[in-house]
Amino acid sequence: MFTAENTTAWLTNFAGKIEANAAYLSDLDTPIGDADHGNNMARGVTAVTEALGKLSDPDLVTVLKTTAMALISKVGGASGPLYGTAFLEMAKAAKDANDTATLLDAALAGIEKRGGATTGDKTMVDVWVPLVADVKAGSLTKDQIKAAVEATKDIEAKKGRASYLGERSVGHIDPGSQSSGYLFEALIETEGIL
Amino acid sequence: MFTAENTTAWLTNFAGKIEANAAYLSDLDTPIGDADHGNNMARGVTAVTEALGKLSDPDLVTVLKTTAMALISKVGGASGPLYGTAFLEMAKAAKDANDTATLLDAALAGIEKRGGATTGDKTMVDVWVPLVADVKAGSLTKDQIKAAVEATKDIEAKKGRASYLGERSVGHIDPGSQSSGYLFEALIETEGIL
Amino acid sequence: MKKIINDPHDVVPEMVDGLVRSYPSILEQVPDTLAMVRADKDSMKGKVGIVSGGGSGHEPTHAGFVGKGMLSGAVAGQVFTSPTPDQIYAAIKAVDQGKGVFLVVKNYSGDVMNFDMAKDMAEMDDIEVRRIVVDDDIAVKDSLYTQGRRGVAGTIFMHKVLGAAAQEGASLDDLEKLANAVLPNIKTIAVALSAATVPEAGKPGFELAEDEIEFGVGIHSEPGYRREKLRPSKELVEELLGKLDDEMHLDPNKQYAMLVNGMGATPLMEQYIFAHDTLDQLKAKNITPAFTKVGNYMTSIDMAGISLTLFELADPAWLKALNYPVETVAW
Amino acid sequence: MKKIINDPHDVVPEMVDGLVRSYPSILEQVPDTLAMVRADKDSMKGKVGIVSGGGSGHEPTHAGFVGKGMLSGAVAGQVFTSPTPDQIYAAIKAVDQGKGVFLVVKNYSGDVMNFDMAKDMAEMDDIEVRRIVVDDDIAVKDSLYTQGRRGVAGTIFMHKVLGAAAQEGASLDDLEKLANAVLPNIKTIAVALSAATVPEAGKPGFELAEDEIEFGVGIHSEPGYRREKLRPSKELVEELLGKLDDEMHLDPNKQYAMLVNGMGATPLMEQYIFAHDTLDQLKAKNITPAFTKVGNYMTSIDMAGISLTLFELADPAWLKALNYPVETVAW
Ligand SMILES: Nc1ncnc2c1ncn2[C@@H]1O[C@H](COP(=O)(O)OP(=O)(O)O)[C@@H](O)[C@H]1O
Ligand SMILES: Nc1ncnc2c1ncn2[C@@H]1O[C@H](COP(=O)(O)OP(=O)(O)O)[C@@H](O)[C@H]1O
Ligand SMILES: [Mg+2]
Ligand SMILES: [Mg+2]
Ligand SMILES: [Mg+2]
Ligand SMILES: [Mg+2]
Repeated sequence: MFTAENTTAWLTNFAGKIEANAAYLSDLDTPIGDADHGNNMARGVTAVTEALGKLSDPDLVTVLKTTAMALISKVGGASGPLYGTAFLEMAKAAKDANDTATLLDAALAGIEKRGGATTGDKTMVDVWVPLVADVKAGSLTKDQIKAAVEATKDIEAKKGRASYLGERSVGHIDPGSQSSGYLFEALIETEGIL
Repeated sequence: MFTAENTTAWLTNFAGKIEANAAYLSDLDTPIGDADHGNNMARGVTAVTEALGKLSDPDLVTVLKTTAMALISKVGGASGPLYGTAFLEMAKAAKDANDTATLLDAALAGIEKRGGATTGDKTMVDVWVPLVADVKAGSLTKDQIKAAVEATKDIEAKKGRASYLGERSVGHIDPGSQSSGYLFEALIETEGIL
Repeated sequence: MKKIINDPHDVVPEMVDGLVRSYPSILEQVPDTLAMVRADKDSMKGKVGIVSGGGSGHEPTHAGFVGKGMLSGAVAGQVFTSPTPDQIYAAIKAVDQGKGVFLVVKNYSGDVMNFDMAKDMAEMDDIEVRRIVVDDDIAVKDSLYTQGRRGVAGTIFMHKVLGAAAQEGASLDDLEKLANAVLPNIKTIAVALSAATVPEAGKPGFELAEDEIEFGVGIHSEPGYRREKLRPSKELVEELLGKLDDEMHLDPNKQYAMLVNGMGATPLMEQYIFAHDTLDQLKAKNITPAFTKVGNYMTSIDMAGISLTLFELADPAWLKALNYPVETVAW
Repeated sequence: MKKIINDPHDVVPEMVDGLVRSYPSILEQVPDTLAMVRADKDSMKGKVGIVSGGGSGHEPTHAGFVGKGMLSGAVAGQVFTSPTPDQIYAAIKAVDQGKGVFLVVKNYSGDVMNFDMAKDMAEMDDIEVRRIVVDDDIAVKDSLYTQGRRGVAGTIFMHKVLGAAAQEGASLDDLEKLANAVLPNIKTIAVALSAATVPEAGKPGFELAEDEIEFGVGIHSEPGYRREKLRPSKELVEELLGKLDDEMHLDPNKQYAMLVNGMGATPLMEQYIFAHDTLDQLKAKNITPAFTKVGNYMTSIDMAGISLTLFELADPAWLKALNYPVETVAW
């Protein structure tokens, strides 16, 4: 179950992971992208923590919407609209619900709608789809996260910048999948959500 | 005494020295110039030998004028007008005379007029002035040539590109003085002129 | 990394400020954004606005093409990163004259998504918005099932043709039709001698040895289709023109515009030599371009390399549009 | 050396050919020479001709400024080598309309001598010729007893002011007076991050370490006045603007034009940031330039670096001249 408090804690944890791994994310984005995913996400999570810090006693919808707006207006690139839309859809869904499954389903649907990618395109969708299923099955573990992220290595990209490489995109982890992996790790580490 | 034949031989010998030392001349032009003196002179002497090769049984004036025109229209930079003017003035003087002293005096006067440099400015004038005097005294030797060229090392440049460096031009041989040195060496090596 | 910059984080705002203040009679910055619009507001009255944009690092693209007769506005993202929807929306709002706004987007998932979100925002404000997604780079395979091809230097020609039409009073419908007609006629392909260094990254996107080149690179240090030893300009032209010919089936009975585009660190000396070789090889096919441009138009920061664009002028009006007078920083 | 060229010996003729054929409506090559003249002959009728030139490697200078309202002709020497008198003379003859020809020469002994010989040749043919020798580079000390200062990027402003006057019908006398009046008001100073590589030489004119810069370089890899560690753009501007201020005594009650000039391999991104810092620091002195240009105008092949030119607009007509419309490849 998502609450304003645990969602803020989740996002703060996520922000820490992104900041700690920004260089690694940009490195992943180098062979099959444009080397900016770490910078993009770091810019985004800094804006998120700053914006959340300014809220006093917000409700869940406000936390999610604030996060979405910060990401949309600070990240840019492909990941900005995708993460932004994910949180915007979560915010919309949170008007009527707060259970983890409903909200994560809404987030994933947002990503799929915004980016038009499906499983097997070597995008963050390849991490979100199995991991949201794991969350709903009550079985999400760090090993599964790691496996989902690693699995993107073997895929030939069909969407995003990596798709320009065709076959040569194989053998590299998708950077957006790795940053999404951190989001799910933070979900496990935040008490009271799963 | 200059004749059409020995002048052609002299210039052919000079051309060979320039071609063999083009890289060295450009190297000399690197710390205190723009690294092109060897290329400039090589372009010039190639044009000279080509033009002279096309003449059949020319007189001395024609040999000198042809050389001047080839240098003027092929070398460019500072050395083109200077060497070109030197041979043009020799050609003019050769209408009435053919003795070594008169013709070399005319060449030197041409260089001085064209470039406005005098002894001590760290230009080819610093080689021409003492060596023409040596020729007239009947005492030109390769050691004197070498000494005159080497002596340009200690001078601070007042004319030409090296002058932009001020004091820092000291310690380097002037490239145009070195190419002029080759011209005088060729003079010694060509029978019948001195 | 050896660059004339201050803090790498400030590159984009400082650059935008420097550009706008250097050309105050042409450009204006929308306050609190990295969006720039035409200073000559009169020239936009009653016309459809044209807004382009994308990541920074392609200077003089995009803002260099803002001005009477060409773009109405341009939006600068972070280096090699699509601008965000709020910034794009600010540009749309600033140029709209009630006739709608046309967006020129290059085909990168980030650009497409951010411009689409901006379009949604504008439409909520009753500003009608249409768009074209430029995908002129033939280095990558095209497929309905993938992202498709990248938008690169040929985008400049799209800006120019649409800009002339808008200035002459074309409607949003007209512009959309025109853009769709022009699109398949513009094709580009590039070769790199070195990759770009994003200031925040501090090192080049890829490494090439002192004697290596890479064919088919994009404008963000995306790797290309083949790496090999450096060859003379003539042979580079053979490779690139060959690829364009395969794609476009060059025909002496047709008219073409040509763009030789420097990637940032390649001097005009090399670009003019490359143009010489291209014109020679086109001539051997009995083609003399009706319009040619050579210079740094769509750069990739400090990448060394050149792209070659050909634009089949299927409609004679397009040639007129290329020659249409403009008042921009960079055309 | 990694360059898009063919045989290093063919660089200049291939480059000239590529440029002229890319812009046939603006430029024409004088047959069998490396001289280029305006294609728009009508625009020269009854006017004094203006011819500039010098070594190649400074593209788009000089031919990029040939066209209606600016130069009548330009002569390209070998790379970094003054053109020969016969070539300069060919340009003079091609542009003369019976009103005389004005030469813009940069202060290098080679240029001065070759242009002077060309002047002699033209005068033998009864073409009246005058000249100005531009020496705007303040990096080197000036002295009556030396060669004096070098001519660098500020030459572009000289071209522009004279070009506008000639187009408006100024006589040879007028142009000579104008050039002499303008000359002391143009000052330039540069900083390099790397040296140029002349194709025939195959290696850079000097070597700078990965973290070193050199202040006061010329446009032919001539060494400058100080070598030190790379510093932020702001501090480079402080150094260069300080030198200009010492020389020009910048005054908020006077008007200035400013040129930020890229040396060939420095991307516009860095130039715009440098312009931002320059405009800031001028503003702190209560100066806002009345005219600004930023870009690659007087390059040094593939040198990385920037030069900063200030031009004191002592006569308001000079500002008008800078804004005067031209039809050139590069202004
Ligand atoms: N169409 C898409 N749908 C879903 N995810 C996408 C799509 N396009 C790109 N991505 C994700 O975005 C990531 C890249 O983000 P980022 O590097 O920040 O943006 P950009 O590619 O614009 O530089 C990819 O690794 C991928 O996971
Ligand atoms: N004013 C001058 N008078 C005499 N000799 C000069 C003068 N200026 C330059 N030189 C000579 O020319 C040489 C340089 O020639 P070169 O490198 O071919 O031309 P540039 O300096 O134009 O590149 C110098 O080494 C010097 O000897
Ligand atoms: Mg990326
Ligand atoms: Mg030299
Ligand atoms: Mg990006
Ligand atoms: Mg030279």
